[in-house]
Amino acid sequence: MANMKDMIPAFDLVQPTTVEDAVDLMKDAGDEGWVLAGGLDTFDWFKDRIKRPRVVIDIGGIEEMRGFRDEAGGIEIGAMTTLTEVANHARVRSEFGVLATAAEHVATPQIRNQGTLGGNITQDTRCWYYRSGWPCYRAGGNVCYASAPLAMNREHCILGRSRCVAVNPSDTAPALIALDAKMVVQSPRRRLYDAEDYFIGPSVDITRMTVLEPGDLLTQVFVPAFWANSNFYFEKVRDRGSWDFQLVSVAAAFRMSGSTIEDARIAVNGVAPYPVRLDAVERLVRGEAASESLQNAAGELAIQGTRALRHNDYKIVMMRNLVRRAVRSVAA
Amino acid sequence: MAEKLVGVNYAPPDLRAKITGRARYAEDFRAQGMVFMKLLLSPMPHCRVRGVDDSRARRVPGFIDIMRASEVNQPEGPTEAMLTDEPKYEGEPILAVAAESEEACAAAIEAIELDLEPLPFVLDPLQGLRPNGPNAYTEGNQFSGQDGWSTYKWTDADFAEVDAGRMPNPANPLVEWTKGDIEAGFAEATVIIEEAIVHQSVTHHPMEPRSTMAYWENGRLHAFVSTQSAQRTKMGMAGALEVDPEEITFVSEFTGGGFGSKIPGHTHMSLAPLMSRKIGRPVMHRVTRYEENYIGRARPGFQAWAKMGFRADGKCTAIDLMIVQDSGPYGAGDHNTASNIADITYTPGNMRYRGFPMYTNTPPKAAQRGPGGAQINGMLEPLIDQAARELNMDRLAIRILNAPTVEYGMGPRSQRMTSTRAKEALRLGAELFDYENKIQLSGQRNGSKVTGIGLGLSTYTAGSRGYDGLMVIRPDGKLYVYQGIGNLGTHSISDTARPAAELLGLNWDQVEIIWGDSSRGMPNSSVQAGSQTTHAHSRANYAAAQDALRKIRAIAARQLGGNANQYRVDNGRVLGPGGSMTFAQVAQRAIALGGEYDGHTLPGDLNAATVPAANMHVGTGLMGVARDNFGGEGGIYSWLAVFGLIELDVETGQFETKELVCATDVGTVVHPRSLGAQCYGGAIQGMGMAMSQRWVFDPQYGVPFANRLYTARPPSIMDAPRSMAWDAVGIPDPQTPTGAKGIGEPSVGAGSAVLTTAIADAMGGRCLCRTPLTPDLIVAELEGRPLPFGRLDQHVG
Amino acid sequence: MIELFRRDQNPWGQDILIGVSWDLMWMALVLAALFMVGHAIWFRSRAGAAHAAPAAVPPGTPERVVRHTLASRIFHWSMSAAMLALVITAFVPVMGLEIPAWVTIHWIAGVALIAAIIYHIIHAIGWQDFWSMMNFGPSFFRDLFAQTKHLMSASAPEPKGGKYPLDHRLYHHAVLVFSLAAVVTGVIMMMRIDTPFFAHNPYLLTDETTGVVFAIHGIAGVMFILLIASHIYFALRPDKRWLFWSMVRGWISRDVYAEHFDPTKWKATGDSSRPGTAATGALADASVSAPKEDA
Amino acid sequence: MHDVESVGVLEKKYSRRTFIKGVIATGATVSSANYLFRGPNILGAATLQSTTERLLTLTVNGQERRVDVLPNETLAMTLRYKLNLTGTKLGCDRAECGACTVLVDGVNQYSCSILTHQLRGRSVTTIEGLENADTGELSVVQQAVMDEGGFQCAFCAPGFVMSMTAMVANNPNVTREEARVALSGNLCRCADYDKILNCAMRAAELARSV
Repeated sequence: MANMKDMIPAFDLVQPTTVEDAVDLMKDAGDEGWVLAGGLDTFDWFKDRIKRPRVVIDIGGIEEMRGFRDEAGGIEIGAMTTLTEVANHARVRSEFGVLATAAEHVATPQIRNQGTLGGNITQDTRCWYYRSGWPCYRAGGNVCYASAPLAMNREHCILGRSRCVAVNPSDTAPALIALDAKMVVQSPRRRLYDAEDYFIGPSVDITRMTVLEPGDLLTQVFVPAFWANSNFYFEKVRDRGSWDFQLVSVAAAFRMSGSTIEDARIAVNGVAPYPVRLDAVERLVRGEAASESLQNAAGELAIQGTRALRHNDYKIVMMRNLVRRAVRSVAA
Repeated sequence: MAEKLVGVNYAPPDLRAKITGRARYAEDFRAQGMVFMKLLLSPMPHCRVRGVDDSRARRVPGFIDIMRASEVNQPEGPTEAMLTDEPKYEGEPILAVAAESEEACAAAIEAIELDLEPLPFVLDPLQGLRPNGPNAYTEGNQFSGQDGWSTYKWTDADFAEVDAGRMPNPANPLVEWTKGDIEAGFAEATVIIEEAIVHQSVTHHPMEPRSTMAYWENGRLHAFVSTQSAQRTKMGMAGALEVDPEEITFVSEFTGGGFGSKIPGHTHMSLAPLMSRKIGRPVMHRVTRYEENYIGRARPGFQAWAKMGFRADGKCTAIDLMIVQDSGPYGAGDHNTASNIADITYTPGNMRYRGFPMYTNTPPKAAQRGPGGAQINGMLEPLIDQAARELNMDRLAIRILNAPTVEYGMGPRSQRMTSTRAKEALRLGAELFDYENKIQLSGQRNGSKVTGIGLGLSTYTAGSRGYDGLMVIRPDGKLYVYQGIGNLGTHSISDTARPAAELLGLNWDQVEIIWGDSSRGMPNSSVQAGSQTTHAHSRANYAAAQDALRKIRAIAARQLGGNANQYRVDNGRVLGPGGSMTFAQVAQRAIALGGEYDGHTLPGDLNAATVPAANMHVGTGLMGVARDNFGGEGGIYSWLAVFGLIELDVETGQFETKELVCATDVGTVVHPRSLGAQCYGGAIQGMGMAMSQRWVFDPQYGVPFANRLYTARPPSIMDAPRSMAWDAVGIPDPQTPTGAKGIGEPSVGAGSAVLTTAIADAMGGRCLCRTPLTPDLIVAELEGRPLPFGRLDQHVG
Repeated sequence: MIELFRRDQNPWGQDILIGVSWDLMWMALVLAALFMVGHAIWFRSRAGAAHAAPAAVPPGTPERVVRHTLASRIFHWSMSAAMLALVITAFVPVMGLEIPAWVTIHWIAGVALIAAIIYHIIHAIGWQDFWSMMNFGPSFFRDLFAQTKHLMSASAPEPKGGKYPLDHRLYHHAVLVFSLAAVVTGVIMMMRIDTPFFAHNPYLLTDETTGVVFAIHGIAGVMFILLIASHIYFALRPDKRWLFWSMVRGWISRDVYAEHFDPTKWKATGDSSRPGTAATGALADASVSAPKEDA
Repeated sequence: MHDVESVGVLEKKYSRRTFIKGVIATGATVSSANYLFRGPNILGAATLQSTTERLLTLTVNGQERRVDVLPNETLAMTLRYKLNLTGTKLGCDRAECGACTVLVDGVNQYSCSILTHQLRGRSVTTIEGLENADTGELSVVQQAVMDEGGFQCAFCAPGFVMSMTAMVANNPNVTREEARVALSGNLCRCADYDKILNCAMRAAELARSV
């Protein structure tokens, strides 16, 4: 079969207007179904003619999955809310700034206008071996091309590898982990996941990035008020100022008491097949002032257990430096 | 007084079409019954097609026909064919399929079963030079028209030198030239700088992929093409299809950039006409970005060694340069140009050049804006700074000292230039940049950010001679200028008419530019490349305008009395001792007079290609038509001095370009805003080359991964400098009547140089001496981490 | 339509084998279930079948006949643990249940299995009756004939063998073949993942050869589903439960020995390390003799 | 009634539970009617007819256009090849260049990366829709580009102009740095970014004076 790209293969399109119907349609479609949210990840797969679902379930018409709902304990954001809406939302900006900042760092304005929060956190990895349609482990094959001795793996992982060395590309994912957000999944049973548990590594299932299995739909993201108005830090290192995914990014929330870090949540992305929450670093900084020595210790602790592939040793120092900077951001 | 046109900003006449959606690029044309064509690209970097089973494809609904390599011309040697049964790179077109819709094309191509025999392939040219390294062709790795194929390798001893980080001394270099006495030059030197250099290949990626639409009507081809040039591309297409050029209606009104990749059109533009001829239907070949990555050309990468000697006063006394070039499967000439430009930019007097152009199984290479020059200026400028540092010299002073004057001859034949204002450009730029104060900021640290100052000098060809101009003043009193050059966005179609219109004393609203459609007449023109056009066609049009002026005066004198020389033109009138006439009257008179006045007789020295174009307008008004016989001696080169300030974050390796200043020697400035845009645009392209654009292959399968925009990473608006300024020396070139030279090319090398030098400066003078300088390399270098690949490895990242 | 193999296109678009189809796993499970049910029915149908009379036990036969030394029992159970871990980590994720870090558990279990096998080979050659197990001479075919006859006809009693009766030997050989296949291919596959043993390199073999390796490993794995299922089935069957206990305790009672073995082919010995074996409790004896009553 | 036939493959696949024959039969009313029916709500039942009847009404540049659209068709393709609005360019077809940018309900989006069937009930503006159709008067952004002589090859121009249009509508007081961010989803390979920013600032100035 000869290689062909750039034309979307035919599919049937269904456009449900309620979560219930969407889940129902997904169940019917099973493995042959595909959920279309913002479409930025989807159309890439389709245009490369690698993913060829028979049925595409466009969830863009489900109003209950859009927008913000203020709740006593926090704010609920529909998974289909666009990243622009997230970045511009007054309460998100004022109370959960790290999420707004992360959303602002996604790709480009047009992508943010169309891309959704749910899509951003649920998107597939951009490992170029995998995305080229090569039959790697993640694609159901029996090899990881990206970790071969001479492979091109500058943008691959330094942590959490298990046969697959891809990284999670999401900008908002680490921010949501820093905010201790909860993911609401409907299938049709409704489940709640802590943000960091929503993402899974290849050792759990090498073909998926998140807990979502066929038939599961991420409907809302709930951001609890607990971390509202904390001191936030977000930084994303990338090659170009636009479009590019992170090389390494960090998102952090600090609750301060004077110059002492009372509590912290720190997550990095671009370093593992899933966004990594740095619990050990959080424990280290808790109850301390963000002195230079603490910044350095946090950085060093963060990179414990990292292991570079041929081309991505730099990520270790970049990750260390970003964690340092995150802690430095609350220095007196 | 008619308005002044030269040196004045204006909105180009095609701009309104461009921003209202009316501008039609090749893929915007439609024809009744139009069908689509798509290419089947080779999945392997080098293979032989043993068999093609298209039986399933032929049953795909909407399928029309297939075109195989056997149906197109197969040139001998390392020359590209439109389709091939021995692909030399992953992505080379094997066959073409026509179908009623693109979906059907895609389905049919997918249904084709290929039987391919994989063949050895080489990606990194240096690997191809290893004693047992692979060759890009089964027949060898060198080709000459006389001797055919042969194999050229270095020895293990050569590679021992390479691996030890030294410049090897291989026997029988493929290209070699020397000038002066290099030994003496180095003996004279106080400081010798030697570096190994890697410059990556870079895909052109113009915004518009090279689509073509074509149909035949009564034996006449109508072709809608994406090309930089127009008249010359039409001739190229006529040659490729073996048809009379006059049997082609060639349309290329707008082209979405080319940067050297569409100079005389391109190989694959003739496929749609061929397919259309085969199936008898109009054919749209919509080229996608993915295909563009493969068939769209790339700048050749270099692996090089440079050794430069400097006297205690900073004068460069010797250059020993050696370049291994990634020539792709079909060759490229960048390395030769690079050697000449190294010589003219740093004027060592004593130089040796050894070149090793190597075929590789990577997408084809072609000229890319400042070919050769952009690579070498970007890579050698940090070495100049190293010398300045070691000699404790000012970085600007050492450049001014080494910059050429018009006396210096370039290359082995010491070619002289028509004008050289490099030193003036450097001084002008320094003033504009406030160099004296800005250089004080070099190395200054603010938190994790360090300031780096970049500066560089770059040059490239900027003109050519001998083309034809064609224009008609019609009875409506307007001047119609017929342009055979292309319209790829440089504004040349109108810029080159402005000096002519000014000569004829016309206001701009009295001038109509006709371009992009051969049925309206295209005189013999230069290819739109090498920054020739502003020079070449302001001259050609000027010659035609002089011809028109002569005729206007003659008619006026005839009509109104007096001596023709006493008549002058202004505001669309000719005035003199006998009174005045409008151009409308002159045009009518010219038609009545016939002969040379309305083009019935043409000058004998016109190019044969101009004659049919002129004949289309015979009798429509007063014709100005002439060949550029202004003559001149020497190369036509323009110069760009560049200054910049960056802030490098030493913890992340990211940097921001705060300021960019360009100072240029282009002779007379024809269109300031356009010139500024060329300076900035080229510079940002060069900056993209230096900081982000890449070219990466999986070594196992020979497949490129930077095969789309987000992985190839051309610079975005966020990567552009925060503030920019430009100025021009403005001294006219003495050998051309308009005084103007082109500028498109040198800005790329300048932009690259400003970043390579600024980053090295921010890193305390450390030169990574490779591109692209991405955050990973910078942060790893700053943290003392080892380079993850061989010092000279190519196609990694 | 059940597919036997999974195929895909390599990066050059060539059709390559990448392994066995997981349909085979389900097929093996179904086959194993069918076998168990079939065997149970068959066994019941043969309730009144002929039995060879208990053999005359030579004088001096101990009360407890040693069948498996501690060394071989350690091998058996460590191998079982490794096998079970391997099969579970291999197939449970395919069924859709997540086992975190299954690859790591799988390869470590594989290494344990290799160690057990090496131990077993040395032990078998040096200390065990290697040649009786590996005997493929005329007696093997005599036993095969007698066993086949028994299976075909209710009147033909199950032939009695030496220490390793024919069915045990056949089972052992099947395990041997498939475990060696799994181990050899498994070692090759380990070169593609992160282990302390190899520099990771997926390109040591061509795409197609790699596919064959994966397919062999997969076939061996699927066969183990059948082998392990049938093994456990027999171990748990009341009529064979004495075998299970013999692997737990190491010995069989003299009565079991007399009933199931031909003393001329296997000369019973007692446990020299435990002179007091005869005094072991009644419960154990009851268990050991239980099959006799059931049968 | 063309119920079963028009439903085609989907009918067989999903059974009647997932959509409403009545909606399909009435055709034109589908987009508004789906809320009125009991049972699962399917937006745009025309989509369900996709295997046979794919006619869709799109609002483009203020006009209602009836067009036959495949389920897998992107807006860029519909505009360029069905509606002959070739001003919208395809530079990459992968949301990586911005040449295909159009406004959907005033928001700039990549038309290469949105299905036409997703645009039911929404209003699309392309580069052809900016000029005043009656007077030929240019929009403020277009006028700004004319004033500043923006763009070189201009293949990116329609996309940039659409992004600028959304930008000045959102914030006519935009700063140069904000404009840079607002336009960061459009690529210009001529890298004429300085002039483009001049156009953006001029457009904002014109917008403020309107």
